[in-house]
Amino acid sequence: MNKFSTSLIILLFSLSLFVLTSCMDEEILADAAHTYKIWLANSEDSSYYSDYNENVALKYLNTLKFKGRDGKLHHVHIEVETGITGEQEKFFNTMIATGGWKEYDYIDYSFSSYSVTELYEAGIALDLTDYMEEWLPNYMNWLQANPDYARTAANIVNGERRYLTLYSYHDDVENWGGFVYRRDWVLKYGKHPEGSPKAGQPFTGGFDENGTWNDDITFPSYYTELGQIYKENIDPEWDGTCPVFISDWEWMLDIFSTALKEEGITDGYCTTIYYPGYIGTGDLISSFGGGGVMFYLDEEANEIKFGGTSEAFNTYIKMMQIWYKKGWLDKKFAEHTSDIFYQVDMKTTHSGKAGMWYSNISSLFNRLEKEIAPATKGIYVVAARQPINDVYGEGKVKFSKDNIFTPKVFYNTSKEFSGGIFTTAFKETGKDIECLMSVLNFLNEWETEDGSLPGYLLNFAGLTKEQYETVAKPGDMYDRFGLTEGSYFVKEDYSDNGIKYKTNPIIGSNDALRNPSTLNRIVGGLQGPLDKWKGEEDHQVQHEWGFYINSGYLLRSFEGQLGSNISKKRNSTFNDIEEYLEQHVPMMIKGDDATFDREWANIKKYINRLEYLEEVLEVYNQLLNDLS
Amino acid sequence: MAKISFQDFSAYYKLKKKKYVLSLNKITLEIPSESFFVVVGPSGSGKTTLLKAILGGVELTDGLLIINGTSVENIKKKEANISYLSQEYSLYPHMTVYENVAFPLRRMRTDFQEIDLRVKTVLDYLKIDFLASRKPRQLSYGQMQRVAIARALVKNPRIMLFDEPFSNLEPTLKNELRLTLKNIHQEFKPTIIYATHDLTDAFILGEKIAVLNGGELEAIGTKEEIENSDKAFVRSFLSR
Amino acid sequence: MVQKPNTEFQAKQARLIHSIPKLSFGKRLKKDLKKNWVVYVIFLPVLLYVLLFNYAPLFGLVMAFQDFNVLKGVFGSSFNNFANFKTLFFRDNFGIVLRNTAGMALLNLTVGFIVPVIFALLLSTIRHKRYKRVIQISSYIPYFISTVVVVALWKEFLDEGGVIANFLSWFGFRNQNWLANNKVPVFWLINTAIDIWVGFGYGAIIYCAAIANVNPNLHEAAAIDGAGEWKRMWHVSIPSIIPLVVTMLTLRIGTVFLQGFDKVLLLYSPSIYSTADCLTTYIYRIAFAGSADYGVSTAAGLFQSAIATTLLIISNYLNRKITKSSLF
Amino acid sequence: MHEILVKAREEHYIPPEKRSNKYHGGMVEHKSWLGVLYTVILYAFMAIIILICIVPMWHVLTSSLSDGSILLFKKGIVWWPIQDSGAESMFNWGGYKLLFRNRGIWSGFLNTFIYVAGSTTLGFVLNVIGGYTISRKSMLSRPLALMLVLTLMFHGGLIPTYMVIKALGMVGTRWALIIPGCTSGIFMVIMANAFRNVPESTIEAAEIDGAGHFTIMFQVVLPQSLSIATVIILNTVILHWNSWYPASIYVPTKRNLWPIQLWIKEILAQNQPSSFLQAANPDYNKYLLQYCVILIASLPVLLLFPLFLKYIEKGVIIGGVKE
Repeated sequence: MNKFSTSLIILLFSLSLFVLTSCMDEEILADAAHTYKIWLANSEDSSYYSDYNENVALKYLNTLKFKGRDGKLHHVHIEVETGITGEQEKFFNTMIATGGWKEYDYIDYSFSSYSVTELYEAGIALDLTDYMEEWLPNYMNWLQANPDYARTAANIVNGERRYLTLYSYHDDVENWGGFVYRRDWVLKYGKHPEGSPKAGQPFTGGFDENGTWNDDITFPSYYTELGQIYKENIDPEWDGTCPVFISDWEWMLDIFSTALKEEGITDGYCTTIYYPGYIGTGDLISSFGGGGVMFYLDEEANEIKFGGTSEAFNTYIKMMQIWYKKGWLDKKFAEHTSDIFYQVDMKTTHSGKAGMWYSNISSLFNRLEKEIAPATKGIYVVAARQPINDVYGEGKVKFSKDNIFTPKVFYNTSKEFSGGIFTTAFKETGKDIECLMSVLNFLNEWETEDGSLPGYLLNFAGLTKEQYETVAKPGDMYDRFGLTEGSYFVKEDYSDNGIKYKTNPIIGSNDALRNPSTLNRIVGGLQGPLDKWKGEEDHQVQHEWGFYINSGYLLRSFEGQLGSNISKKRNSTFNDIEEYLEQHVPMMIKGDDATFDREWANIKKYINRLEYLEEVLEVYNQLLNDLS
Repeated sequence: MAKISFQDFSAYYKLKKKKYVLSLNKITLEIPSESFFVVVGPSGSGKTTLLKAILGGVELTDGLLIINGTSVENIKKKEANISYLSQEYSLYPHMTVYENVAFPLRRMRTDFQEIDLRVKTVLDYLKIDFLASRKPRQLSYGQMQRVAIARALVKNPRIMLFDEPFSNLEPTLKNELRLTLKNIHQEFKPTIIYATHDLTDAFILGEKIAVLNGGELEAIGTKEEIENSDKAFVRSFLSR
Repeated sequence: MVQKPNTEFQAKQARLIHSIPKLSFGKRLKKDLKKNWVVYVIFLPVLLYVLLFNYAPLFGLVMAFQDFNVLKGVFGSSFNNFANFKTLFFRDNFGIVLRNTAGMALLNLTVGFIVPVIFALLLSTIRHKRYKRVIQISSYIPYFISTVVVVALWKEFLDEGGVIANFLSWFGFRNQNWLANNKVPVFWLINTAIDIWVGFGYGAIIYCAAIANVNPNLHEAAAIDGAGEWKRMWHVSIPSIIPLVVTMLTLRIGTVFLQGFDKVLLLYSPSIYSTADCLTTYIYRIAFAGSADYGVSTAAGLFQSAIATTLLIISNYLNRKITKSSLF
Repeated sequence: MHEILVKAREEHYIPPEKRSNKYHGGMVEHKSWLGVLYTVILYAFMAIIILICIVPMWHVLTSSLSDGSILLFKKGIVWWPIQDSGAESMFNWGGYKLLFRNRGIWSGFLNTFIYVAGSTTLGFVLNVIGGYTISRKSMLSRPLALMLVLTLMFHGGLIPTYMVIKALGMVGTRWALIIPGCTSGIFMVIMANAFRNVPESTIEAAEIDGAGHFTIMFQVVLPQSLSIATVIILNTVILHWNSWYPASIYVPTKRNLWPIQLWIKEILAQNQPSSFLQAANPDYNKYLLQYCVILIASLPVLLLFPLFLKYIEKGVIIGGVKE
């Protein structure tokens, strides 16, 4: 059968061809005891390089020397393997179950479904507490400087606080998602609210000749007594130009419904919401007394609570029902099941047919304006902070003179970036683990006495021109993306407020290049004194979305400490509640008052019948006390 | 070349799960080597089972069947060198005529030139050499039968078995092929056992004729002995 | 040339039928081995392959009865007997889930299975070689479009004002978003329609091959008898592919509970859980949402395998009775 | 009856060279009006089928050449690549450029070709052997068939299968992607079904001619069921062409061994709208990737398909048409 022989020949030929081309090309300086293997969960987009070891910053790191166990300086060779996007948990579980973890010295822990304590008890994770003092001083100093993160950075091992994980942190939080509204519609169809000097007059303003936007929009709550209370207690700089209360939002939604009529848009809507009828992480629900819908931390009571049957959640659904009745809410919000909560129904929002929605920065300002979508003509989308309820419900859920609160539970990145564990494999392989610790400690180094460049720059800013030249190779990533002058420059004069380093404008204009040109997958992307080429508009976005701190949101480092069987119970409870609410909350929103009450009773009955809810809450609070 | 003798030989073939049919009942029969032996009888009288028994294809038998001194059970299929031709021609549809005829020789590891020579001579002998590169589907029934004979002949078998090979051919073609069989018998001297239910076939071809009925041997002898045998069944069979 | 029925012969034949006691199993096996030992020796590589890669991993099924912990591994985890099955089945909506799965499976089995066969038969009656090839190639294309894009397209077609919604509104159905309609057969029909659209070309190929494999003499004989395309398809093509259709049907009955539900996960929404939630999506939500629970997912796999095997054995038994040809 | 047969054959007999490959041997079809009506309806119906199947792939093609930012909010089928008014050319090749800038694509194609060739060959040999054994009427053929079919029903699960392959030392090598999944019980059963259709007489004749089992298997039985065998080869090729799951388990960290489908899955996963829309000025071409990958993943197999089709049709006429 000639068909077989041909395919066999091809098979052998291509096999041999491939073996030749894939051998490693650069020579290795370090000896066996100092070659380390690291597994990271996330990799870089393969258009930059198909294998993480081709990362230029990593190549530079491999040329440096670090203090080993014997006190001498050693060359190191760090080989990095990365996970497949979406398959990391499966890889992690298989690695642990089949002993594959022994190949690695440092493992990214963010996809483990088992707590670090369990990994430690199973003899996989190394206890770092004794090593902290001598080998990880920078990490220890940062923890001491940030007590609220330090609290959950340690694990409870039979009663004691032990450090089992090396967490990495951002210096400041960069918000990439939040509520946005079409301010150009408010300008065009809104009128000065009564109580303002020009009550009833149309607003003025818009784009000036060089395309910046300014207007004289003031929101009605500014002229109310509650507005003044908000100004004194929460935000003195607030001048009423941005919405703060639910009443402001409803005033805008009314304007949007007229806007839709005027612009003749039939397939648009004033606002829409994630298909279950609420956002699971608490957004908009925490506007009714600061709490969330699932498990959240109540700071005053220093207790972890469950919001699924709270009055705040009920009042929130009441509000949504009223918005639905008034026709403000998208009739088909429950059908966008394949969209993620910060990109609901992009077909409508990105064609400019929605007034207000939860979005990310790509639809801000006039970025959505396109010839082909008529409704986007003159669009100007602005970010808005989480509103506070001053309209619905009584007592605790409503903002008043003697009930001043701010939203505390909503989706936002925290400073916490990722965590890794050192494995105990070195006990068998005899590797110098302390040397690897000094490498990671070097990447956590903020400032140096002798004026040389601190280590964190390598993992955040990348390589300077001189550093790059020591490892430059034609066709590597820096060469292909024009970063041969280095990914950042060291500025001589320190005039403008402590900014010592300046990002290469190429990265400034395309911030997708930041990660692949640096090492920030290994240790967090600490920002430090580095200008980030952000314009004035971006300042407004970060100020609004980052105005409140989501202190009630449970950190990953906290949730990760739950034992595996309790986290299984937590997950099944979480899934059961979510599955039930997904079906019944939309009924309450779309139904009449009788359905509203009946379904709320069903929800309460269902949740109270859940087996593990009490137990999970108990464990949470137990953990909270142990850690603080 | 090959002497075949049945001694009290009976054979069963499986009807259903537990039921077996006795298709041959205590046959004792001597077939002299190089003879043209014809077995005649109504359909279902056990003719085919007889031929299958010689090929060793019958599962359950008792009594003895000796071919050239060795019992049929321990003849290995490869060395048996017996050919069998039935109504179905069983040519390999995906091979050309040349390949069909050459197939048995390839199995016997004979080298290429010899195969080519023998196949060509057989095809010439049966006057079908012009069909060499055609596929069975393009042949007429007569031509197919000739190819089947060629394939049987090419390994010059000691015993040739024919199971009503020409039953659905028109008379002129039947006579022609009978003549070819006769010539083959004269020239290559194999022992031929020819089963048929057609009397004219039996009388033209057979030196010795056996009449079978319901698995039992009714009569055996030359054409004349059969014609005036006194057995009731034979007489009624002849008159049909 | 037809022979006169020979009654005397039949009587004689009846006497001869004996019931020979069946040989003992050992003897029959010895006899069979003597005859077919070569066939079994040749089969060894396949046996090795199947034992190694299909049967060896089955030791993992013990996880269905364990509170499986990745750290402790298969041999270290503690047994919790039927707790995994309890978490799976003793939930109030499991009854509805079974009903939906059975409904979709039935539709998938009847309509989903027959369409490729009919398509192949119709295809065989097309005489123009080039046109037939164009049809075959284009019918094959939907199989290659990724599920995500297929679901996105169908969602738009089924939405209010979409292509299909308008088409159905001509027949008096209200122009609505059909994927939000939770009356019983609606979602089942949609799921089967999409499955058919994606797989009928791919599925028909094997029947086209079977029809093409039919002995041309039969077609020729039928043509001589004056049978037109339609008759010939009926009398020649269909009987010849019956054994293959039976084999494929038996396999399909066996695997109907395991496959054909991957699109439901992308199509269904909470408002139509009552008709759309099927075994696969139900198990996905329980075993994989949050962190993967291998104990429960293995238990679910075992449950599905049990159903599939019983269905397979029943359908194979029925086939052996009705059409005499069966898988094993 | 024979006379008619012979006369019909002689009268219409066309020597094979002149015969067109309509396998009816040039029989003249007399057209009844019912037959004509039937043909017209059938051809029209088939035209609709072609339309229904081609339009979605056309939609994928045109979408892959459109402008990503507009495609994001376009509803319904894209009949022609949509560009913003200012765009210079009708087609936006940004998506494909972005895709082929990934250096993994080329090594992915080569790896996939190796895996497909290897496992299809190995799988085919196992299919023939497995099919032949369970198609023989021997005592053990039924239990063995049951054993093969049960492999479809039961699956060990991710971790146990991984442990078995690791025990065999195949994890991290190409063999883990060639040997374990090369075929499945279903293909052997279908092959057995095809082998049962081979006329018994040809097998007996081969046995009488002294052919051993191997010869019968590959030289007598297989050539006569070539159409079905080709379909099985086609299915195996497609099965392995589309497979990425085994690679994601056995060679997750060895990217030079990744097949094309795993690269595609990785590229798509890294460029989801949920991630690339977080940038201030996102690269909208990333939204086109999901369409571009469909084309580059399905084109090679679709081009291969007509060859298979010819071979499937020809499978039977080997007997008829002289090569």
